[in-house]
Amino acid sequence: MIRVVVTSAPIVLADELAMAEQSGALATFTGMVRADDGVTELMLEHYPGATERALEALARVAFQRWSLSGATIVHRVGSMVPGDRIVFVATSAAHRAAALEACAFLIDRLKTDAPFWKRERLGDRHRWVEPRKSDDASAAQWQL
Amino acid sequence: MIRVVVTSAPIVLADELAMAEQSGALATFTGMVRADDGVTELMLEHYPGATERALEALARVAFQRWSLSGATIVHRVGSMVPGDRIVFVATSAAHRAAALEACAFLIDRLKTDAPFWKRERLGDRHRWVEPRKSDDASAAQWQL
Amino acid sequence: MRVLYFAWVRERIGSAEEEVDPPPEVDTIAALISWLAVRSAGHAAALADCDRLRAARDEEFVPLQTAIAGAREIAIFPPVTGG
Amino acid sequence: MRVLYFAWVRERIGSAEEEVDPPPEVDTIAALISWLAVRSAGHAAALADCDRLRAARDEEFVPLQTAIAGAREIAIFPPVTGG
Repeated sequence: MIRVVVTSAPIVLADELAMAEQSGALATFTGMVRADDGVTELMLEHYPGATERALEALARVAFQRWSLSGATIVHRVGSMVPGDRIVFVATSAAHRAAALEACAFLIDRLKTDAPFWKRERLGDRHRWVEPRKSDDASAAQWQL
Repeated sequence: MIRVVVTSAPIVLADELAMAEQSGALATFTGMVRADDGVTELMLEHYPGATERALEALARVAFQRWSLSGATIVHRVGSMVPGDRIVFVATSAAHRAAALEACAFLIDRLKTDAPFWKRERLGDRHRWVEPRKSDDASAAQWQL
Repeated sequence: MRVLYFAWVRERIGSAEEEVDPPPEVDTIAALISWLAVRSAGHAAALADCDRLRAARDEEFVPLQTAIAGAREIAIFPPVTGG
Repeated sequence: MRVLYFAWVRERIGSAEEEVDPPPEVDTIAALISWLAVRSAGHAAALADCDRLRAARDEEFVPLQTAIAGAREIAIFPPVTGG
């Protein structure tokens, strides 16, 4: 089962886990807003329609490549504060290596393949987050 | 924070997640009993005292090596049925690579470094699970 | 043809989308970007540096060299930073 | 000295632990295993093949060549299969 959600509502881990397929091995990743450099707010902008499409394509690739029984991607958009969950990924498979690898693949690739943009607020000024070279490198290691 | 639990009680994911340190990036792994080959029951035997010691040593290694903010290992023992959760691992760090790698390290290494033994029941007979060569290989890739 | 802008491209242009009707010689997304850049000071600031821009054609990520003929919607934006 | 058995080693021996007092020439865990193996048919069945056995000395995994002098507790068991 593939589940992709882009939402402005908070991500509740207990609810997401209850919905995630669980068969043999379940790997999850949760990304949270950090208060680095005095960040007080994170605004996530996205490209409605294209975002869901990109995430679903990514989930389908992982599903086939690792013979998953379940793949979940929940990405929050809009305004968040430090500690809020930005993204949740869950992958389920018969064996642990498949679940762990597919989970790492999804989080690495959604950072480069899905149309999201982060804007940080620091007190009364804001700045757009620059992409990190290390993100490109992490995404590139997963040959398709 | 390091949390190691060996218990005969069911593992409740929502409770474990609520207790897990969450800072920036949180990776989790959950292993469940599979009904392969008609397995109807899994009995987990362990070496009380030595088990906790081995798991805590492993958690401490991961904690330092990946500068984690949190490491949780919960391992169930006793009688379980297909679908029951055997093991839960959670690792938390500022960045995703550290959390994901430490989580994979812990699940790979606890399969070879902690004194647990699995006995499967299939109808009216039982058999001790043989260690898998692939588990040794997975554990060996994490040079210490 | 609808053109969408996101993130600081949108901010500098001061608009999230516009309807445009480029002449036939504007045949790729890169050419469209050059053609749009002269519309205003905001457009110029947003679209000056193609190296910092990415694009989608009808909701699909594509290179800037991609043709625009037949497209309903072109999106122009900075490199993505989700996850 | 206390000796603990786990999994099929325990099952074959029919006991989870025993107190033993090996002679001085029984100086390593491997020697202890050979010395214990003649105690009963169950011991023989459990302890015949050292390649399939692992051990801990005072709750710490150690090679079978490890000395037993001063140990409080030696555990003998098959390769572990947790996780």
